[in-house]
Amino acid sequence: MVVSPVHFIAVPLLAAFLIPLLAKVSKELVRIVPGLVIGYLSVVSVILMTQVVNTGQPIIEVIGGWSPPFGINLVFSAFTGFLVSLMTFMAFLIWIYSYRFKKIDDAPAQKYFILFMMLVTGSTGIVLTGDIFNLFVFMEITAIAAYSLTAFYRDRDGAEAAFKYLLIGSFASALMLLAIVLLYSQVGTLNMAEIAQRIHTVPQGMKITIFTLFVVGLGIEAEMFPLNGWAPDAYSQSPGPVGVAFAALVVKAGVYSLVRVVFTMFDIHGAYEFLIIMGAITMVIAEISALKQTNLKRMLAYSSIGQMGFVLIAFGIGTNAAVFGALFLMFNHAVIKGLLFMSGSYLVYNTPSKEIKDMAGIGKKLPMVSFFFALGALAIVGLPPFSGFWSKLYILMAAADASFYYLMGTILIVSIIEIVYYFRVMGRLYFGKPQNDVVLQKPTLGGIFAMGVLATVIIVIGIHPDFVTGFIQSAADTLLDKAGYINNVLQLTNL
Amino acid sequence: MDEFWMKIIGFVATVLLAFVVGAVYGGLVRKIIARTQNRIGPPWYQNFIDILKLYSKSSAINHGFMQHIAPAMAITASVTVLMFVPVLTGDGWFPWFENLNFKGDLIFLVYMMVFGSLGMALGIGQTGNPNAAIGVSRGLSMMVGYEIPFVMALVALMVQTETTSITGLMEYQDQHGWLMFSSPFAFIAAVMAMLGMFHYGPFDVAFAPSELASGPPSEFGGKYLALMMTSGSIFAFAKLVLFVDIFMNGASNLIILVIKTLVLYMIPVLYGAVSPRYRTEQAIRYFWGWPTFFGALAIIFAIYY
Amino acid sequence: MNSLLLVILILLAGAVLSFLANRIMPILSGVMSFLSIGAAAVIFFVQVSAADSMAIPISGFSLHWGINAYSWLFGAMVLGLSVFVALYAIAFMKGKDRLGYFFFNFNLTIMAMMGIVFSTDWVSLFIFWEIMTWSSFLIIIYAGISEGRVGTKYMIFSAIGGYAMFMAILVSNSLLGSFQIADLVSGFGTLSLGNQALIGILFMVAFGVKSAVMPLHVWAPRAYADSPMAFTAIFSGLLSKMGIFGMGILMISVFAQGTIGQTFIFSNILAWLGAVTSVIATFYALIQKDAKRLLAYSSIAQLGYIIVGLAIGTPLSIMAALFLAVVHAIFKGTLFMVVGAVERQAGTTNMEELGALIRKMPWTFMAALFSIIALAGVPPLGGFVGKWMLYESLITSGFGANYFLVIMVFLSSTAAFLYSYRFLFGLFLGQEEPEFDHVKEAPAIMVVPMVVLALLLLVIGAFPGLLFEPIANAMAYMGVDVNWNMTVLSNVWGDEVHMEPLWTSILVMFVIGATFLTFKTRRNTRYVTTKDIHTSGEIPEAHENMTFSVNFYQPFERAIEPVMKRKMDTYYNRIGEGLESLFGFARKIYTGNGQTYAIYVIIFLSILILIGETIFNK
Amino acid sequence: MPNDKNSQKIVDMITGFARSNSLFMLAYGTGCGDIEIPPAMTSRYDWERFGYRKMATPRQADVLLISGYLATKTLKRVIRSYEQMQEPKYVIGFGSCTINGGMYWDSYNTINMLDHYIPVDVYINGCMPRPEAVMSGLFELQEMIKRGDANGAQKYRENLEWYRANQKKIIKNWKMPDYNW
Repeated sequence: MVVSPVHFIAVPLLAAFLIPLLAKVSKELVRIVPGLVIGYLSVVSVILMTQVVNTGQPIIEVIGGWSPPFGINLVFSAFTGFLVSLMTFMAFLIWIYSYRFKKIDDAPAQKYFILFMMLVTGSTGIVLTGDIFNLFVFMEITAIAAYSLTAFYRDRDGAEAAFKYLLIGSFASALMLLAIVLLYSQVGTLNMAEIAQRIHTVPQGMKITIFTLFVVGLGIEAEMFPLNGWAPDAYSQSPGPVGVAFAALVVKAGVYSLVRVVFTMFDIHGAYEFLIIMGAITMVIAEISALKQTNLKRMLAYSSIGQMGFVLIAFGIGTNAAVFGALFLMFNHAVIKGLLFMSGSYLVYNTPSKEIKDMAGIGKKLPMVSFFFALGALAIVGLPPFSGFWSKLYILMAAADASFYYLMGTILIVSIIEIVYYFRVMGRLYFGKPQNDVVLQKPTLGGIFAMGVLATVIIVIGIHPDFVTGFIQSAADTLLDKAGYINNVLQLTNL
Repeated sequence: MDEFWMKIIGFVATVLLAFVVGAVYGGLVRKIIARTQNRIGPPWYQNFIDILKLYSKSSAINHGFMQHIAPAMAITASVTVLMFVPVLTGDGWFPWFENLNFKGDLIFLVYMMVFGSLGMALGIGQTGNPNAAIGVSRGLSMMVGYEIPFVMALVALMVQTETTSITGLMEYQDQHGWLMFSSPFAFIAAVMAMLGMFHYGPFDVAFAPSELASGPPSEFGGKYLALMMTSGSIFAFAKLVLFVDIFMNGASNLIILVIKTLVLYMIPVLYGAVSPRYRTEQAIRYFWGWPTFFGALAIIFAIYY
Repeated sequence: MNSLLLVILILLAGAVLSFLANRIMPILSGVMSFLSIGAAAVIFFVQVSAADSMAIPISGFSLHWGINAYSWLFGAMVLGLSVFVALYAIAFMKGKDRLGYFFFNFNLTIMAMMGIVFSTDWVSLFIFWEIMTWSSFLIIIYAGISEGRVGTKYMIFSAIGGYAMFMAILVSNSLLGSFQIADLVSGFGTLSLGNQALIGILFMVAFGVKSAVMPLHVWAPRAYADSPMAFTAIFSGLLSKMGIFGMGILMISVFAQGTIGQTFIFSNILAWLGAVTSVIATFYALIQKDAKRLLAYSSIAQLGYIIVGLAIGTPLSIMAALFLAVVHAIFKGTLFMVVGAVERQAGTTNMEELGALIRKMPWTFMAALFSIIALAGVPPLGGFVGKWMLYESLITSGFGANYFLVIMVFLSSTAAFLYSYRFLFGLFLGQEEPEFDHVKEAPAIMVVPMVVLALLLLVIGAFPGLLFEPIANAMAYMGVDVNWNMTVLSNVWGDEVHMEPLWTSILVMFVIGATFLTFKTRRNTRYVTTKDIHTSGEIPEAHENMTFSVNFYQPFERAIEPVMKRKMDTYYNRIGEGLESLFGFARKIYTGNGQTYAIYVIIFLSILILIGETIFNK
Repeated sequence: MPNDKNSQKIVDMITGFARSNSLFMLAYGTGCGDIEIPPAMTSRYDWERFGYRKMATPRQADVLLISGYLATKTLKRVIRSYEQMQEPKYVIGFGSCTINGGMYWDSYNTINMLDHYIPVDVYINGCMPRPEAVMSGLFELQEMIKRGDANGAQKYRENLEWYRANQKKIIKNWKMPDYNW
């Protein structure tokens, strides 16, 4: 086997360690190598994904020759593969976007790319790993990278945001660790497949306690209300590309782990309703808060939280169609919110106050960026013919089939709030009167390219969603096929 | 072909009749108002003299095309309304007065009655005279007032008789007697609306002489005014005949027609002769008060009839 | 290639091309748009037949397109009017900036409307519905007035409508297992009463927003008035008709299947809403001083009639509604074009400032006059035919409440004379002002569409059968059979209005009267300026303007004061304020304080551990 | 036969009858004489018996009733009103003021002889003329119309320059549309 899932973890980690060395050779290498690495990973993910879809079997890689349940294994199934492909794709675009994001000197670039490589490692690791403790480890890697990136600008606000993130994040770590310890004490294994197999032996009370700890711990990463206090600050104070990375990688990994815990590891039925309720509350509160924001990036951050709530709702409905919709929404959210953060960052750079009201009339000065932002806004609220529409359609269809009429109503009312604040910004961008003459920070070529790719994806998927629905469908099938997952992983034992 | 010419003759005869009767009524009204004021008043043919004199005025000016054709629109409306109202029924003494009588439909008539006013209003608007425009504003506002009870009465009649045409109403009356008695509330509402329709006091605020300098027609002189007066005479007659037709089963000969229309006409005239003037909003509120109440009563009455 | 797809693709290509053409030469943008719409119209009228249908499979759904007599009627309306408006828009938009943006969205809106018309399943309809919404939103904010507040209001209400439809579609799909419109029609009767009501109300909200029914109308006046007039002609004339299109499907065919259609309550509520809408909107129209606003309110009022007609649901009333829909598209399109022409030539549409444009813009005035006569419903133009049928259908419906409904409608349409006159008077009549001496007639490319449409109204008035035929076909498709005649209107009681003698009479008398006026002492009749009026001997200076145009209907306003005190807008604003403060409260959850967030985590954890058993143990 | 004298006569007779029996009057009531008009209109004398009628606008009026003295300031308005009237039109000078200035004969701002400024068809003498006198003046006008003598308007048109010169002497800020019919 030429390529293997291990590359997703090994290569970027290696690159992260090599970057300081490479910096000695050439300053430019610091920027180029991460691109090469992520590009390589994208290619790998595409190759593996085709393989998985063609054979219908997941690729399971055992690290260090220890077979599960004793060793650590990586599972590249249609589900995880889909997420990993999405993440590497987004990471590649983030690299292009941040190649020369701002004219920063090299030392920060070095740090930035090291941390970014770690972020990629951690996020893909979370998704790929089949071992609960390993998941915890990758989550820590991700988290540490994320804390550092939040404080990247080394200013007061950034530090404060990073501290909040750290504070809440340490709760997440502690709770998860506790949960893992308790779980291990009960089932005697850390392999997720085996845990899933043995979970019914755990006493109900214990099971629920462990589950609760997991939910709270992972809920922090998945931006579940009320555990998401870190998110708005982290999103708004970190550099533009990092916001994209949060939306596309970190949060996705968090949601993934939560879903893995709920769908695969535990067999608690009440969890689904819990997800729906928490998702709905998250969504409502977040969108309402977004409505009241005057700062563009905070607005985007709250919107991001709201979308995650929507994803949780969709997972909570739990039918195949709903999970399909949820995965589609995760895809869309990564792409669209990526576009919004990328274009929004340039809007913010050109308005020192970062306030929406000061962005009036910027559409004339930065036509491309504003166009991308407008496109993203149209797409994220789910207007056809953009990609956001289809995921909303599928999720709501699933909700309707499950007779969750009130839920549908809530979702749609919240969507109206979403429309209000996005369109307010749009109107302001294009038709406000320009207020002051600031020195324009034109987007770099790479930035335009990255945004252009995302915009193309949004439109193309919007007009022809069949490009991705096949992958998403098999991903959804895989996720719901709990027995299949256990079998596939544990088959290696029997070999 | 013969029939066609007969119809044309009938048409001309009807218009002439309407004009003559209308103008005589106009003179009579002036006479009556004079008598109520303890004056002698002009002779009954005074309106003819006035119209003749106005036609003979040598010069006329206009403020533009709309003003020029406005009286034509007014007379178009008057004559067309007249054409759709059966003047005489049956083989009376003067069969040629049975006009063309295209099947007259009440809703259509209500709208056709507005045609002339609207045309006039446009012509008046073009003169640029502020008094005239104020008059139009008042007149149109008041029209909204009195049309409501009027239409309520009409709807009540239509519902009760299950027909919307005047001939239908008259056939119904042939069998069931006058609608004036079988649908009294509608009659009351319609008569109260009629007060406004003829623009006599207290509802003469639109044309208020000495307040608005005769109001809407203040820039119209000579042939324009003459044509307007002609049209007004025909229109007044047509309206009266309409009322007679729908409430009193029309008339089979001229004398009965004259009696019935005159009696009906006396209501607004006498009421007007002794009434001071309402302001526009007072007039509108008046029409939307008791007359509308009676109209509503009429409709309810008609539903359960 | 399927001709339906061709129409859509041509319009889409037109949108893209006109966007690109702006880079080459701004005027090309409008020309491209016009050409594409014209080509689409040609294909539509020549090629499209009932046999055309297609299905586009797309990610598990298939979007079904087809055409039937009912949708043909609306399609013909959309493309027929759009061609004229597009031609007009070339000249109207000349010299404005961002033409590419405008015409892109302009074409896209028309494409979306055609898509709605072609759709035979709800998903496809919804997709195009939303495209229509956002593309029209983008045009509304084009003018940039009040920084998109108007647009935001429009978008909020459209979103409410759109999502209501979305939900209705999904619910009906989950209950019936099909997105097909035809399946909803056939399956509606099998649903439970609650579900029928749910779907019905949601759809009604959806279509009610676009057709500006009473509680959902507040977006309309500003949105109509503030977008460029070339678009408002489409917006008010056609886009609102999409609401009517959907309502027609529901009222005529869907509800007729369900038990809800037989209970009367639903359609009666709607009819009364329509009537109240039309009355209130008319009252608001006549106190406006801006011609655009006046027409905007008038549009709402006119849509009210159409809704009344649809809701009553007798064959005649449906016919009246559809007839009025078509006629309203024509005359309101023309009127907005007229206002656009005035705005472009004179620079304002304030009726208190303007006046006496009749001699400067005679053709525009002619178009305005005919349209206004049609709007007011005065015979013999097309508007009268629709109004007559509406009244007669109400009167002959044999249902008590409808007799009062007819009074409401009548009140509204009588009061419509007031604003009709105000419109003509304010713009075209009154005294000439030196300020507007420079005004010239609009360019021919703007005048021709207006005049042609105005003449069309004349033709429709004379031969209403020209319109009855497609309408009757459409209704036959929907399962309602009506009789029609080329020039005779008739109701179920057998009463008739013959348009021919009416026309003859009016024409003959008018010609006689006009001839008489013109030839009698013709040499002595001469034109004097509007300054030469009776002013008690005072000679007004050139700059003195004595036109009575401020507070034109003040007495009437006083009379209707009690009604006008209550504004829907204020209620919405209050709701909005209430929500704002509520949201403000919710927003305070995010204090920005790390400790608070930590406490949240702990509290959440403790709560979950405490009540986890009950939540999860199911 | 338009040129047939007899037919012309008959037409003249009819029009003369119509014109003389339907006098629409525009009363220019600035002077004290206007107080005598209401008695003439109301039940005591009731001039409507003879087809006289007050009109509010010059467009519709046949007779301009100058009821009393004319200040220089009001003269302009009177001339304007007169010129706005449509032919045939007549002027009645009412009271001595219009004849020779009356008690204002030496006033600095009152015109003395109305006839210099607009053509007067009938003067009614008196200060003030009683309603009987007013009526008799109107009768006189009626007779003149019937005879075809009341041709002040024609006189005005023919001698326009002379009238204009007189008018301009009094009215300093002359700003008046042309009189061209």
